[in-house]
Amino acid sequence: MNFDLSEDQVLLAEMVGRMLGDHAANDRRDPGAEWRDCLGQGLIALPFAEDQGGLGGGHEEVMLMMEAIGRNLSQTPYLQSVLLAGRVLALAGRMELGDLLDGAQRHCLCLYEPGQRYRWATPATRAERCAEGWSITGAKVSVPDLDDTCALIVPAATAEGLVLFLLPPGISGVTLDIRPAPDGRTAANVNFASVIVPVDAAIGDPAGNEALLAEALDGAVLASCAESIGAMERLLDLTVEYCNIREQFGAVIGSFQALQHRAADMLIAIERARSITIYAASMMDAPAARRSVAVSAARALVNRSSRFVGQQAIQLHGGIGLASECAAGAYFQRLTVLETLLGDTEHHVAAVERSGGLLAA
Amino acid sequence: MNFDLSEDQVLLAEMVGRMLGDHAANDRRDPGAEWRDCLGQGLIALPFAEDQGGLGGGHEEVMLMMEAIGRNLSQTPYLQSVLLAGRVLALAGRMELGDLLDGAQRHCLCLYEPGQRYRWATPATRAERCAEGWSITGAKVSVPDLDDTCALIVPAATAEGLVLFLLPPGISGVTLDIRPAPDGRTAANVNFASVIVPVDAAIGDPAGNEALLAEALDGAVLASCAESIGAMERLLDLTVEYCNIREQFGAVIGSFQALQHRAADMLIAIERARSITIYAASMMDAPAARRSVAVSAARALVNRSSRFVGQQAIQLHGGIGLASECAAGAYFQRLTVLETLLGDTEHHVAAVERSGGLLAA
Amino acid sequence: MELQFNEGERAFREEVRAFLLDNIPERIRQAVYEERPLPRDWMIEAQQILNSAGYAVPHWPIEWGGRVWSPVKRAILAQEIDRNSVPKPLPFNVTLIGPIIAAFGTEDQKQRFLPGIANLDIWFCQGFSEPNAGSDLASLKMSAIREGDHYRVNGRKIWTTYAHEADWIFCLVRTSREERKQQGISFLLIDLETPGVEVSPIQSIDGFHHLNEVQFDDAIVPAENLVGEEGKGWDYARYLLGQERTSMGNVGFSRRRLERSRALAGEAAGERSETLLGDADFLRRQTWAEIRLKALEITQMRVVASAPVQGADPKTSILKTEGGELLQEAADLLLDTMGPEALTAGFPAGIGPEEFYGIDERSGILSAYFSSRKYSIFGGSNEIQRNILAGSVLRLGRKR
Amino acid sequence: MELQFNEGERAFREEVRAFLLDNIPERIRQAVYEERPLPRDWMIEAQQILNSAGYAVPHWPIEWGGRVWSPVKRAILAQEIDRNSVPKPLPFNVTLIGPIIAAFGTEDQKQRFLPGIANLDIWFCQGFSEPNAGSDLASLKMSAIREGDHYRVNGRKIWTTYAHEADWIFCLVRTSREERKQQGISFLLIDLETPGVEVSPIQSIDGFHHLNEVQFDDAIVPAENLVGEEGKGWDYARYLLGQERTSMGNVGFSRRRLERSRALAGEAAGERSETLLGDADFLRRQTWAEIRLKALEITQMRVVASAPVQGADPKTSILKTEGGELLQEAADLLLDTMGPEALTAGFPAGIGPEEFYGIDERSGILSAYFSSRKYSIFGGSNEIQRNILAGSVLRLGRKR
Repeated sequence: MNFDLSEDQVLLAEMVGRMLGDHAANDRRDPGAEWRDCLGQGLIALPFAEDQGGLGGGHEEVMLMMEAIGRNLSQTPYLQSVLLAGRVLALAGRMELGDLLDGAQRHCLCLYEPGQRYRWATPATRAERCAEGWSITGAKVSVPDLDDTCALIVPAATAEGLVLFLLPPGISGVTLDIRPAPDGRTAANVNFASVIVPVDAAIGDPAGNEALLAEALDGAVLASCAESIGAMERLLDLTVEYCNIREQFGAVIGSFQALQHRAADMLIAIERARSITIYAASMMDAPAARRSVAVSAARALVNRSSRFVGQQAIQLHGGIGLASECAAGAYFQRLTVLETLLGDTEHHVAAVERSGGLLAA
Repeated sequence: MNFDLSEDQVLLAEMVGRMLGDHAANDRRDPGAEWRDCLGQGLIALPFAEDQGGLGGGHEEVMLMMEAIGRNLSQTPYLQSVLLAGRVLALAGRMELGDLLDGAQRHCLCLYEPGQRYRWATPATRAERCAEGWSITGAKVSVPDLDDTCALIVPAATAEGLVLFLLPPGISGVTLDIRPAPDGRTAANVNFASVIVPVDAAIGDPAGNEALLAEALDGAVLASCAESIGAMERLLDLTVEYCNIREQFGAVIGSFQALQHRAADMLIAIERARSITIYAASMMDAPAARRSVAVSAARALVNRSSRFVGQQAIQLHGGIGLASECAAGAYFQRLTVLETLLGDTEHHVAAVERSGGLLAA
Repeated sequence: MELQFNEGERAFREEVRAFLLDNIPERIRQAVYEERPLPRDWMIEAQQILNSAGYAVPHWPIEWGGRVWSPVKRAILAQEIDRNSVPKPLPFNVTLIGPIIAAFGTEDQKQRFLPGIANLDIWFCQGFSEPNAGSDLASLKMSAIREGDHYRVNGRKIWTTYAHEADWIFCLVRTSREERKQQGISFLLIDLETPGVEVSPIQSIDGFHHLNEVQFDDAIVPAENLVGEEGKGWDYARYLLGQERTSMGNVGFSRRRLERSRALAGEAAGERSETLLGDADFLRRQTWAEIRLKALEITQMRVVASAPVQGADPKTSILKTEGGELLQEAADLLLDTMGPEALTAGFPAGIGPEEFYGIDERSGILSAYFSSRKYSIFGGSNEIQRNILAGSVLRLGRKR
Repeated sequence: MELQFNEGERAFREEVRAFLLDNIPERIRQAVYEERPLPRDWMIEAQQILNSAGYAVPHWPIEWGGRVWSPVKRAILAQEIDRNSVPKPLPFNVTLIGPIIAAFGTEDQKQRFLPGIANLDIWFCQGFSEPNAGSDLASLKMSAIREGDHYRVNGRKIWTTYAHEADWIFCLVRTSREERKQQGISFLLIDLETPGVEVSPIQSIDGFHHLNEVQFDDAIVPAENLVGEEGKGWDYARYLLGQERTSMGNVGFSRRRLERSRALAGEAAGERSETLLGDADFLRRQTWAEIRLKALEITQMRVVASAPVQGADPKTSILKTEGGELLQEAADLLLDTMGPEALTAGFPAGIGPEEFYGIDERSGILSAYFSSRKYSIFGGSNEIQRNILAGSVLRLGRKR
């Protein structure tokens, strides 16, 4: 065992941190510019195999990237377009991955459906074969970072099983309802009314698509844990800084033991989150069932830590923590969104329970 | 609404507190002497109707009594013999209540069975009619405060339904396995091997016995809540006293804010317990189902408070809290026993859940 | 003891409930239920309906609209208002400035202000906190210098809820420097139209604008707007503490939220059962919250039914923290009913509230989750309340 | 990074596990599993078996029995010992006094003590805490006055685990009064047979006797029993902090308890399901504890695999508190499997342990529940650990 970063990993972390830090220092965030910088620095290509045009980075490198995104509250749609949609294209061996890597096209994965919580494997969205190829009808909800320039990947039930469809932007029959999300980003509900696509829009093999999606999703959940950890660490730093400046009753509030112990509990919560995430990372090459349980355990505990750290950061800030002008609130908001983005606490703990727990793991 | 004690109630509380306080001040506790004093002061007769030879006290008076028992860590078997066994005799209209009231006989109720947790209504202990009357075979566990001078009340399944049997002490076929309980009292497992009793040993009406037991049990659970509250209040007092004397790092430890806030949380937990117990008391005359839910809600929350208050009292005492010589430990032990005595937290919350919650209550 | 409502109390509850359901427009109750911010005129409309029935200021002196109702009845009224999704009478008006003016104001002030305060014809906001005086309120710096028949006022107030909707602000101001910082503080009423007074919005993390900063630059305030005596402002402010204890636990509000979380969880898909309410973990948390609510309702009534305590009543600190934590737990539960749809149920930041209404009845839930953090911060943070409990009640750290 | 055990580490784990299961008698492992106090000779027997395989003191210098194993391997060994219900090598011997003598003792002391300490031929107990020096250890008062070639020792030590079983005690004593109370403290080895030394039992709330008070009245201790230099005792004691970090999180022990609570809950009747493990609330708590255990196992390995930090390592404070809290949560879960039978499963108070063994395999659970409170008290209470985290790590309250 060895938990130290390699020299290359240190360099990567520094580079990403510097780049996203520069963007964060800007008063007006520009996610588009961040995305272009990521392209320019090869970060979009980072997680993909070299023979697919990627740089062959592994989960550890992705986690470094995501921690920096979390720490700098970057709004770049890396999780959505690289780690979810991009990973699906890569796992399915689709050429369209090239469009993502060279910046010609951004893709989004439409996973969840109205009223179905996190049940993505049995969509109500259906596709039927027709003369032109397929006709898709249904609805998806809460697709993060989706705008009308994006290509869509849409899982749908068919007579042959679960099929993933790749839809170009602007295709007829698709309507987007884009809404501001609580973290300053946007998310969209999407409706599909007899959307006609050609036969080759169907990605992968129906028999393997559920496993393919599960693998992409597990990788993305692991990455989201890293983002949460980066955000929590920075939020704790901000809180400590504030407590060491803010004076009440003639002393900095950081000198009050009750607040000190709260901050210590936040630190402990973050270390728990980091350790369980390392555990999940170590299980990414395990058989699918064990991999998924490990990832669920991680996201569950990261969620629990996130809620505690987010809420208590606001508490220690006091009134100013409730004002948007204070950075703490934006971290709290992003942490809250990350808690629900790819399975909430209830979802992931239930998954661990169904598997019989972690003692055998 | 009015939560003030009446003048009579104040007098009763003072009298009981003085009497049990005197016993508590004694180095060598003598539960027998406490029981005799309770008899002498009419406290055994307190909860029973006047036409049954009692003093007609209500649940409020019983709670005052039980709070004093908790506060003084009295080992008198009031809960067991008066509020459970005595109440069963009273509800069944049995003459034997007189023996209890005049001190001739102490009774105990055998409620639970091996491996069955708190399922008392469907006993595996069975009774069959025989020439002499009934023959009883089975086993009961964890009967508090039972010794070989006690008469037993034993619920058993029969072809006619749930029958309660009244067994005199020393009857053939009954074996007691008396063990020291963690609270300095004793409890017994009891075995019944073809115990022969006459027909008139059967108490009550099989069709009504479950309701009868439920009513007695609900009253006893409410009373046990009051005992826990008394014990918690005294334990908090002891803890505050200790924190105001014990010095470390040049100051009394009660001046450290982290410990102050812990003690505040203990106070809050006790107030919660008191309020939910008052709620249960207010529902004792409601229809049985609603009464039982209220009592379960009370015991669940009192349990939760007890665990927190007990554990944290030890924590604030530090090392000395782990030594038997320190009074805190004995309160912690009794509170722990009370948590499991008449249904543990899991049992009572599950009961509230099954009823559909408390919003309609 | 009498642990149940008596017949008169039960009848009163029915009467109140019937009045509220019959008279407060459904659109208003729906908005409150969904935790949408209400337009100013709806708030005024609701308070005027309540005031017409004597429900806005029953705790005031009778000559100014009060009623001879027991504290228990007043608590029943407060609970029914909350649990039936009726907007509370504006607390800054009816529980803060009204009683202060009634107790310490001049006859002129009473006649000039009290009827309007009760009827929300005059909207007051509260100017206590300052950027460097939050939990440590006595450190406030805003100054009011007497110059003949007026005060010259300079300084800054912060976290002033609804200052952008209000007509007047009541302020704690420093009229002289004294040894003890609690001294030299006075209580002043200031018309927000006064030149030199500027209100600027503070955007909240719930996506809305309720809070403000109010800046005073050489604002000239007539001396007749001073309440009571100079230098006694701290005492007047403390007088409010524990005055109106009938609704401190927010039990009606928590009940409304918990009823809603139970209802939404009964509709949402579950992880292990058909519905989320069937999922044991959600159900267990919901049940514990309901049990705690019941305890809190009784604690609230114990406070109400007991004689007011001189000085700080420990139970009010418990009511305050427990009430706030339960509102927060209920907000957590509401959030947890939403699953992935939390992302698109609606968040008003940068767009303005209007666009969100009608999209999804749950659009208020995320905002409510974020804004609920305030319950453990404002009005004496939970840390301050625990200091009070440990110090004044348990007397920890004080040798006896 | 290398987040999994490598092949050599996995092979080592199998080797250790096989040795333990083959060589430690079942009766001993059963007693440890059931959390019964072990007879003195069983403890010695177990440690001597471990020592024969080089498993008792692998972290010592090689010349005194240590091994050139990586910290990761040592952590694997510690975990396997715990999770397979093997008695830990006596910590007072192998992780406390042994390393101190090896680092600071004279050659004579090493030869005289170290082999016996490793093999538990000599049983040491720890004399640090005093009645008025608990968390504030530097306030200790026990005095040792140099008189020629010996010290005259007076004072009292408390909470000395196993003093009634031990042969020797190592003490922090005050050899001179200095300005700073951490100075003037020396480290002394005292034979418990010395006249003037009296051990008296402290009964614990778990019903057993492990703790003692040790009184010293003019006990005469040879000066050659001083370890290192006079006045440096505090430094030596601090040297221990963070030295043996391979088993600080008690992960093997918590795992054993959680395996048992899962097993017992699978046998116990449930409230809403057939078994308690099927009851959602119990299962949820069990699952969370398992998830936390997994995190703790990784934290333990992160501490082990990282280079030792000069001074206090923040992660050891986290390991200490998390490890202790998890043992406590596991004890809570074990208690909660018992239902009403908690009352008669067996409690040794007033009767002596022997009578309880064999009655019920669960007889150790209640005792374990009570005694587990110690994990957040002894060895630096959780409050002290959080002070360290807030102060030394987060640097709260310290202006930068």
